This record gives sequence, C-alpha cells and structure tokens, in this order.
Amino acid sequence: MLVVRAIQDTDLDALYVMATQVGSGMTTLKPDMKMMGDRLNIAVASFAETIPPEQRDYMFVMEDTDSGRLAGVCAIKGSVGLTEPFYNYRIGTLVHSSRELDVFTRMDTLYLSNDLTGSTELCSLFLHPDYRTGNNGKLLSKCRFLFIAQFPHLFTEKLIAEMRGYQEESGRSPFYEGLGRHFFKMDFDHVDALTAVGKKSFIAELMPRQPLYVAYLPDDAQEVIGKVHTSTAPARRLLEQEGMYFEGYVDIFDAGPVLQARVSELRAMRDSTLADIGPATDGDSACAPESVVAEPMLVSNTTLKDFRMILSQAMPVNGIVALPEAEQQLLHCRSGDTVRTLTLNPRKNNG
Amino acid sequence: MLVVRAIQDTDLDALYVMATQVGSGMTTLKPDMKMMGDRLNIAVASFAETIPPEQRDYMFVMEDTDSGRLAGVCAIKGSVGLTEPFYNYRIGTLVHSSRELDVFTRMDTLYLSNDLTGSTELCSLFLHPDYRTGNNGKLLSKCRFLFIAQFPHLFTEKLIAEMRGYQEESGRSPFYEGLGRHFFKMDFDHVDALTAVGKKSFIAELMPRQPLYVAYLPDDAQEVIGKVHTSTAPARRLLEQEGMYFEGYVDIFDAGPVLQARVSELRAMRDSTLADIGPATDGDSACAPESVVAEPMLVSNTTLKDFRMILSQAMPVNGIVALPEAEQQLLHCRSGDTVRTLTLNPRKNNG
Amino acid sequence: MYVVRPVELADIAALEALSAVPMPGVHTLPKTREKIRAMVELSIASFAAHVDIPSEEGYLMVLESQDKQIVGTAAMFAAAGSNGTYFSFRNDVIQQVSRDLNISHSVHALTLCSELTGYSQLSSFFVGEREHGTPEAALLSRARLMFAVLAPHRFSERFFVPLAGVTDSEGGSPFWDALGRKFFQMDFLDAERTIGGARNRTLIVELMPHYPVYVPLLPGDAQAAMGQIHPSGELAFNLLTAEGFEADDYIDIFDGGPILQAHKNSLRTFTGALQRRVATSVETPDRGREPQLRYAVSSGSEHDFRVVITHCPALESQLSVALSLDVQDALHIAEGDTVICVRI
Amino acid sequence: MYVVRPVELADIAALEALSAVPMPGVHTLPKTREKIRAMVELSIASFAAHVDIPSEEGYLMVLESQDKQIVGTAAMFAAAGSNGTYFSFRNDVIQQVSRDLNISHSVHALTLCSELTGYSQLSSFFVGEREHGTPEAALLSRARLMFAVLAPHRFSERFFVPLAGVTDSEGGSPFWDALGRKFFQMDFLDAERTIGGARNRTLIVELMPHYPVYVPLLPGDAQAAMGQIHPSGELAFNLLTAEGFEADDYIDIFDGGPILQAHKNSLRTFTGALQRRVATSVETPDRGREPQLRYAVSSGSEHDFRVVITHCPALESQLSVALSLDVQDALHIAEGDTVICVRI
Repeated sequence: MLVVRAIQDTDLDALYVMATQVGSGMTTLKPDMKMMGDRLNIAVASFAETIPPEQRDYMFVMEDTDSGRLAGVCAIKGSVGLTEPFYNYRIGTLVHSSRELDVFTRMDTLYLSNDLTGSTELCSLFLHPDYRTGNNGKLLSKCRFLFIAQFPHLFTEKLIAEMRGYQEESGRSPFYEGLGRHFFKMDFDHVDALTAVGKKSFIAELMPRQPLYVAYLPDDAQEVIGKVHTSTAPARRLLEQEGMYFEGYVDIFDAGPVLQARVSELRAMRDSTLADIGPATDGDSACAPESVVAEPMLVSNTTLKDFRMILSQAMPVNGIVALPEAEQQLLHCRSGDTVRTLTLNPRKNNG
Repeated sequence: MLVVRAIQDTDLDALYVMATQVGSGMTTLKPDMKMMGDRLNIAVASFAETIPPEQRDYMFVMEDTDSGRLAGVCAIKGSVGLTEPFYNYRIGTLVHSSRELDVFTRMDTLYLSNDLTGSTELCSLFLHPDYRTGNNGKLLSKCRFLFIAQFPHLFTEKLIAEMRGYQEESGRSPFYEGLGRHFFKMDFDHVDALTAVGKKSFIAELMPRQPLYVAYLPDDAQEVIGKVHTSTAPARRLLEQEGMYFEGYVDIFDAGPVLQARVSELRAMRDSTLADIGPATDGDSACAPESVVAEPMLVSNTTLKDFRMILSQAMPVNGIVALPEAEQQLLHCRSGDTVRTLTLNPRKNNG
Repeated sequence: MYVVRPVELADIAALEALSAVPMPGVHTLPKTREKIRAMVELSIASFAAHVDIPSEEGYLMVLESQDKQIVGTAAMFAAAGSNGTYFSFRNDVIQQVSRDLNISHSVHALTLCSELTGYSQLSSFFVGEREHGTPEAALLSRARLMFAVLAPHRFSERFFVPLAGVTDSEGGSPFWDALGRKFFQMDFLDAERTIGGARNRTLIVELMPHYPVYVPLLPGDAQAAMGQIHPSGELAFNLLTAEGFEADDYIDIFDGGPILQAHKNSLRTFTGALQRRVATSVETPDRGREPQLRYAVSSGSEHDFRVVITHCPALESQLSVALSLDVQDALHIAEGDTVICVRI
Repeated sequence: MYVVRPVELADIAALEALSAVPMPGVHTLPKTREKIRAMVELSIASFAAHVDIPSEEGYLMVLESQDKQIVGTAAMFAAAGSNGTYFSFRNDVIQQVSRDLNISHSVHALTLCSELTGYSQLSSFFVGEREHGTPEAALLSRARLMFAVLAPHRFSERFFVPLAGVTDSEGGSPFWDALGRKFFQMDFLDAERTIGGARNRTLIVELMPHYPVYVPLLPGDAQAAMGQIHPSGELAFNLLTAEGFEADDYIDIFDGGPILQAHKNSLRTFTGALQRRVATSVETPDRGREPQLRYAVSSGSEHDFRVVITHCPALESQLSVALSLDVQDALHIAEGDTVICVRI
C-alpha cells in the first residue's frame, strides 16, 4: 500500500537512488549526496519546527509499505527569494492609442520582476516510473494541498508552482533562443545548470532591465510564452484542479508558466473537512448526495511532525469516517482520532 | 418593498434626481442629462443584447415598490479600456542584493500599466442616504454577483472594481501630492474632473513612463497606497466577501485599490444554486444544516432582459424554494419558475 | 562664379522644377508649390526678423550658378520641434559585466528621446548632378553654418541633420517594419504621409515604444538599416562628417536613418572662421610665390547674406583678405567691410 | 620657474605629506603610503609603456616649484572603468507635451548609465594654497591635456572629470541619503569606504536603481545638491569649464557631484595647440614692441614630458618659438626640437 509521509533522516539513501532516475529537466533534485543531505536536514528541521517558517522546506516521500521502497517525492518551500533574488517575467499590457490616427494597439510586455519574492512554493515533484498508474500521481501532488489546509498558519498567502517551459523535441527552447541567448550568449543547458547550482547573480547583471514588448520577439518565441513542456502538462492540470492559475508570470529562460493561488482560496481550504475515525452506520449516508458516493478521498492525519496521508474509499458522513484498520495504521491513527479529508477530484457546482 | 432590477428607458428622470444627490467622489454618475441619457440607452441595449458584449453596460436600479421611487443604482461594464486606454499603477517587487556587501533590499515599485484592459468592471454604486439601513447596501452591491453567476458567458474571466483612494479630511490626496502633482502641475480635483469627462490622453503624455521605486515617494504618499477612502471601506468589505481581492493594482492619481477576482472563483459562482418556486413541505428541511436556517437569501429571476432580484427569508431545499406570493410578483415569477439563490452572507468552512 | 544666397520669391518656379527630381525621405525640399511658397516666405521673414532667441525661424539658401540658374538648396531651422518636441532614437550602449561568469559585453538599445528638441536643424540639402562633388556643393552645405557664425543668437549651440535612411524599391523600410509598424499598424510611406514628415507630434508619444528597444532582438535587415543612409544622402553625409558632425548618437525613429549632430565648437566652420577686413586684390608679385588656398567667404550682413568661393594665401596671420572686385560685387560688399572666411 | 613633470619614486614622501591635507571626495590623491606608491609606480610604468590602445594606464604629474617642492598633483587615466564599467547618472530631460491640455513642460530624470566607460578620466587635481588661482595651477591642470595632444593614441577622444559633491560637516551627503542609501542601506562615508571610491564595480549594478530617478520626487536638499561642487573643487571647476568642459550631462552616482566632460575637439588645449620649432631667444629690439603672451610649452617627448610657462609674442603666424636657455633646460630640450604651445 502507498502512504505519503513527512521525510525522515533515514530516507537519504533511498532518496539518492530515486534521484538518479530523474531526468535533466528537474533541477531541484540532483543526485548529489551533499546537496541532498543538506536539503533533507532542512526538511526534518522543518517538520520539527526548529527553524523559522520562511526557511522551511517540507519534503514528502511516497512509500510503498509492501516493499519499503520510495516511490516518489514532492516538497513545499516556505518562502522563495529571501536569500537569492527570485526572478520572473511578468506579462503586462500596454495600450498605444492615438485618437488622431484612430489607432489602438494593445501590446503585451515582459517586465523583469521579483514580485513573487516570499511566496510559498510547491516544487520537486517526482514519481518513479514504476508507480505512474492510477491515482498515484494525484495522491503525490495533492498531498501538499491537504498539508497546507491542515497547517495554513505556516504559509504565506501566496502559493506558487513553477512549471517547466516548452521545448522542442530536440530540446531547443524557442523562448530562450529568441531572447535570453542575445544577452547570455551561452547555451540554454549551460544557463540552466548555472541557476541550478545557485549562481544567479548573473541574471541581474546580464538580463535586460527595461520592459520588453513581446512583439519584438520571433514568432516561435512569442507562441510558447506560458506554455508548459509536453511532459509537464498533466502536472499542470492537477494543480489547476486545486485552484492554481496562470496569472501572467513566466520563467525568464524558458517562459514556462508559474501557477499561483491564494492559500485561502484553494479547494483544499474550502472543501476539506475534519472527521473523527469511527464506525460506519447505515443511516449516516442517507443525506449524502448521490454523485459523490464511492469517490476516492484524500485522508491525512493532523500531526505536523509525523504527517501521513493516504487515498481511501471511506466517505466522511456527519463528521465521522469509517477508516479500515489497515488505513488507520498507515496514518498512525486509531479510532477516535481526527483526520482531514478531501475528495481526490473536485466536485462541480450543480448550479 | 425593495427590488433591484434592470434599468429601463423610463427611469431617466428618477435617475437624474438621484444623481443630484451624489457627492463629488463619484465620477461615473454626474447629474448631466445628456451623458446620463446616453448611458441609459447603452444599458437598455445591453439587457436587450443588441450591442456586442464588450460594449455593454448593465445598470441596475433599486426600486422602492411602495413609492415607486429609485433608492439606488449600480452597474457592470462589460469591458474597460477598449476605446480609451485604462491606466493603473501595478505594485511590483524588485530585489537589489549584493552578496559581496551582504545587502538584500526589497523595493516596491510602481509600473504604469494597462494590464486590466478588457476586464469586466463593477462600478457606479450609489445608495440613497434614506435607504442606508439594514441589508439594503448588501442587496444593491451583491445583486451584480448573482447576475454574473446567472449569465457568466457575458463576461470576461477578469472582474475588477476601482475603489476611491484615501484622502485626508481636507480632501488632500497624499499620493497625488507626492507623485502626480509633479507631473500634472494642477490640482487633484482638476485632474479628476478631466478624467471624468473622458480627457484621458494626457495621462500617456504627462505621466512618467518608467517604473518608480515607492521609496522615492514621501512617507505619507507611501502609506496610502492601496488604502480606500474612509467612506468606501464598507463597500470594499462587501466585495471582499464575494471573493474580490486587492492584487496590487491602484489608481494612478489617488492610489485607491482595484479589487479583482476571477469570475469562476466568485462565491456566487461556486455557491449560488438554482431552485424552482414551489410549495414548502415540512420534511424538506430535515437535512439542512442548522447554521444556515433563517439566513437571508438573495433570490433573482433568470431573465436577462427583465432581471430582478430581492432579498428573501425563504430557503431553497432540495431544489425547491417556497417564495411568498408577494416576492414572486416582485421577481415577475410564478410557481414552477426557476430562480437563482445565494445566501446574502458567506458561510464559513467548518473544517 | 557660384553664389549662395537667401531664397527669393522669384525662385519659386525654379524650386518647383528642382523638387520634381525624385528624392527619398522627408528631409528634402517640399513637393508642392504651396509648400514651397510657404517655405520661401518663412525664409524671407526669418532673414528679415530681429531674433532674440531661436524659435520658429527657417532659413532657405540657394546655390546660384554662373548663368543664374538655381542648382542647389539648403535649409536650416532655428530650433527643431519648436512647436512640440523633436523625437529621435538615442543609441544607447549598455555595458553588461558578470562577475560570477567573468564575462562582459555590450548591448545596444534604442531609446525614444527628445534631446534634439531645441537644436538647430539642417535639412533640405540638394545640389544638381553637375555640381555633385564640387567645391560648390561644399560651399552650399557650409554656407548655413557660416550664417550661424555670423548670427549665433539666431541658432542653438548644437546642430543636427537627419539624413534619409534606406528604403527598398517599393518604398518599404526594414527598420519601420520591425518597429514603427507594430505600433502604427500601417506602411512606412503611409505613416510618413500621415505625419507629414514631422518628428514633433503628440501622436509619436502616444504610439511609439515607451521603453528602450534592444537592438539584438530586431530582425537582421532592420539592424542592418540602422544608421545607414540612403545612397542619395552620401554627398551630404561626407560633407557633414568632414565638417565635424558625428553620426553615432541618434537615428531617425521612422526609417532608422542617421542623425548627425555636433556642438558648434566641434565644427570646422566655427573653429576655423576668420573675420577679415576686405581689401581689393591686385597683382602682387611678392605674394605670388605663396600657395593659394580655397576659402568660402561670406558677407558680414545678416540681412543680405551671400557666400562665394575665393582663392587667396593663408589668412591666419593676416588682418585683411584681398578680394577681387567680382567677388566683392557678388557678395554685395566693398573694400573695408568685414567678411567671414573659412578654408574649404 | 615652476615645472610640471611626471611623478618619480623620489616624490613619494612629498606626496604623502600633501595627502595629509584634508580633502573631500574620492577623486583626490590616495591617502596611504602603499596606495601612493602603487599610483606612482603605475604612472612610471604608464609613461614608459608603448601603448597601442588606451587601457589601464594612469598618469600622475606633479607641479614642482622654483625651490623644487612638490606643490601640486594632477592625474589622468587612459580609460575609465577599464577593468569594469564606469557608472554615472546621466541627466535626462524628458519633454512632456499634452495636446488635450495644451501644456508642456520638462521633467528631469537621472539614468544610471555606463556611457563614460572608456573615456579618459582626469582626477586627483590638487594645488597648494600659495599656488591657488595662479597661472601655475592652470598649467598643472592643462599639462595633462597637452600630454594627450602629444600622445593621442594613449587616450580616448573624450575626457571627463568627476568633481567632489557637497557634503555636510559630518560627511553626510543629502544626495546619497535620498538615493543610494535606500539601496545600499548604509551611510555615505561607509559606502565610499566599502567601494573604495570606485565607480566600476558589479555591486553597483546589483544595488543601484535600474530605472530612471525622477528628480522632482527627490527631497529639496538632494535636488539642490545635484551637480553642485564641494567648495574645494571650485578652482578645478573653473579651470576645466574655461578649458571647454561641460558640466550638465552627468553627475556622480554617490554624491551627485558634477562630472565634466568633453570631446577633445571642444577643448582649447586641443584646438589651440601649436607645434613649433625651438629657437633660442635673444634680446630682439624689433620684436620688443609686440605684446608678450603667456603660453604653456611642453617638451615633445612622450617619455620625458615636461611643461612650463613662458612668455612670447603670438605664435599663430610663426614657425618657431623662441625659448630662453632656462626654459630649454627645464624642458630637457634644445634648439631645433619640437614643442607644443598653448595660450594660457
């Protein structure tokens, strides 16, 4: 069975093994024992609340309890951009109009910004190919929203997730070729590698500071602004289901979209509910709307330090959820404990 | 009794009378027969759908059916900024940091933008002082959200409302004195009057184009950025209840906030429901959560051309709402007709 | 002897004939009789005016050949954009240095600016084919600056000259296509017609980019056109750069053509101008062995300004210049008058 | 006779004594013995170098009095920011015109720019109190440019000179307080110490504003300080503006002091420099009636460059200059050598 849980000291080796299986597109999980160990230490301290909220980095692993193997990882960073500037392009609109000539031109513009400084970031999602079936991807990605709903006081109101930008099959990034290359004069992969190892001050030094009209870029660069890499499209949809939106911020190198949400407007904040573990009674489900019967539920415990989450078929009714014994064990819970529940998939307003 | 309804040709004289009672702060409802008649014609055409959605201007009046008198007015503009540029300052963040000196400076910046071009705008809210009691203000302001929830296809995804900015009791605008005056070299009231009559191209000609660091402004100007006029604070709260947020756009003259929402995330979109008018049965309310019993409901008909809305104590249960006969008449409805309902006040998530 | 002199009403027909010669760009002679007349009248009024500070004056000079034909024109405006703002693109070079990466390079950007507002503007330079490349062409170009030496209060301390940029055979401009077209939504020639060649209109602020244009982002043909002159402007370009004008700082906002500019202290006409008393030249055997140099010599009167070429020994160490009676006649001067002389 | 000559190792002690005189700003002499020695060694190496294109050379000249005392210093760097980018604020004037409102005005803005990178930079001008306002002070200031006339390949075509801006009695700068402090989060003197007076460091890009500063938004005392010199810089300012430098285009990014700049064609030393053969002056009764003019005269050798003041009749129309044997000795030259002469 699969459980998503707070990472622990003892997960380092298994994490390293998994990282060797990550493709080149993920820059946040390089198979480097030193970097990984440092990050794990921060994660453990985060769950233990021994470092301030803005420095925290909550990492979650998905464990296959049958084999003890790690099946995936994901993370929430408390705040980005507070030690090194966090850059994005923001897409804005400028209207150039002249009544005299009856010309009205609406131009998209790119502004180099650090607007997202301080935001909470969803990042480092990776699911091992062996486990890319069924609802596993959803479980891993969405665990973070349930965690946030349980501990909203730990996070800033602004939540973001950077999505890998569009690349051609050859790996060419039309946006980088149309813009960044003129200023960085090096290959995309090289720039990408530099930012991954924290060498970021060159961005301030080499990027054009002045707002840019998108119309100056080649067509193929214009077209991919805000477009995700093909392999990232499913991940994007999952986040959008939870209330995250593309609000006009993109990566400065590949123009991949940043998805954003207000924490208070997340589906998990609005719709997740607490329930006590208890016995099911026949009568309790009488008033439940038919449409949601038998829908899979995300269920987590309510402990920060030992946060654990599973997918269950049990439905909470009037504040009681009848979790099977095995699931209670996965959550380190027992009858009478409180859990947080959320339907895996969003419900539609029937209005 | 009070009903909010789509404006009609015959409302012009009553509207004019009411406009003479509006203070100087509302620039969109000047007591000018010509301007008002033009606007009313557009409004009538909007409800009749004889002009394209982006040109529409839906005006609603609150009528006291006992006296036939108009008690208030409000409006929704289909799209702003498509004939004259629509300017705002957007507040951004720039980080200036030097590892060498260990300096990390986070600076707010103001960008002159037309980003909100094309948005749907809530505007022109006015309630006659005689009627400023009870839930009348809420009814008038919130009628627009129910209208949008009923006819979302008529609107863009981006909804905005400009709020009057902070002024001292003397009428002095600290933001204008600290910024605009240096470039316009005229009094605030004069600038305000010019924009009201549509003379706006001077903004492009006289405003500083380059991004501004907020830190350059005098302290009193910095402090009022995004702050509403004291008299506007209640109106702001009502909009925030419906899911509108200050997202960093402010008026270029007085720095009053623009509230924004995605239409699909409005409370009215999520929580309003359709119900058929029918007889109440005792058993229907058995499953209704206790907390919402006896809460006032916004109830509207579902007709665009003759849109009407009231406040009712009737609760919809399982798709049926038992509206009293008098209320049905106010809505121009009868038994069996479908109405849209929404609690007047937001419910809290009990999670 | 060729004479440069202020235009007169009687020249209008001749100017109209000249203007029929096809010329690219907008910095040349007006094309219609009315506009030519307006320009001539402005010039006559300007020469006659008593000027305190440079304003809307425009001066048009003509080159008259030995047989009294008008074979060239050259104009000068006291203050560019005097009824508005003269817009141009400034060539900015942004140095980029990265300590981390140990690299440095320059990025070229164009910034819409109004710095040339109030400069005096030279324009409408044209000479007939026969005079192309002759000292008389140089005389005509320089005569304007000699007038400014004589009457500095009529002009700014700085001067500029926009030269027509490159266009293709259909009148299209690659620079315009990459830049102005995106904002104006019309063809180059339509835009120039609409704006009447002006660079001082409010609609430029309304429509042109508010932020610098990074040149590396422009298509290759637009970059190649930046600062390039239309072939027809080569003569003017050569004369002006020899005069001391610099071409690298500004370009035209529409076609990207070069705008030459200089402070008057950098111009040869100003630094080399010598005021000399007029003597009547006679056969002087003792000076015969001195080499004869070519000078442009102008009358010293603001209201009857005339310039011709003469040859005489170096004037630096002399108090007077010996001019033949012919030359004195051509300049409407007599012995004892003061003239301005510049090596040419 | 006062002589301006390149600094020598033997001058270090004297320079150290001079540097003890309190001077504001950062464009003056180094303060420590090590830094003085480094500057002297750089200068000696630079004068000795064979230069193709201007680079990191720095030239320090001293003014030596009759009694062989060092009473003044003046330096020149071949290319400012040669190991980086030289940053300054450009004074931009933005013309604003509104057609609807029929009003027009200018807005002044400061833009961080690197345009002075590669210019040659004059600095470290200092003369003792006794020489203040004397022709020798002018000689010292100008000697640098005479060296550039002699060896133009060693320098840029453009020159600039930053002068210390105004500070209060506690060493605070109102301009810094309104601007740099907001980004650097430190006092003016701390910032200058931290950056070592440099204007070419990467951290300037990292910390200084990326967008133009609109001057009307600055507090009154900061606006008043813009382009104002510290009283100690008045002499240098007067000498340099008389030379042809212009003060309006750039100011210092830290204290707002003026940065004077000019193209060499606008400088009197360049436009007025005369190369003349040396003759030995004798009592010449026939020339006695001619008025004696004051000239700065420099030896014609890049590697043994010396300048003094001499008096002689106007040189414009002469091929040689008559110098006394004293002067010839002071310049390390002899009859028949070539010298450069400039009216002073």
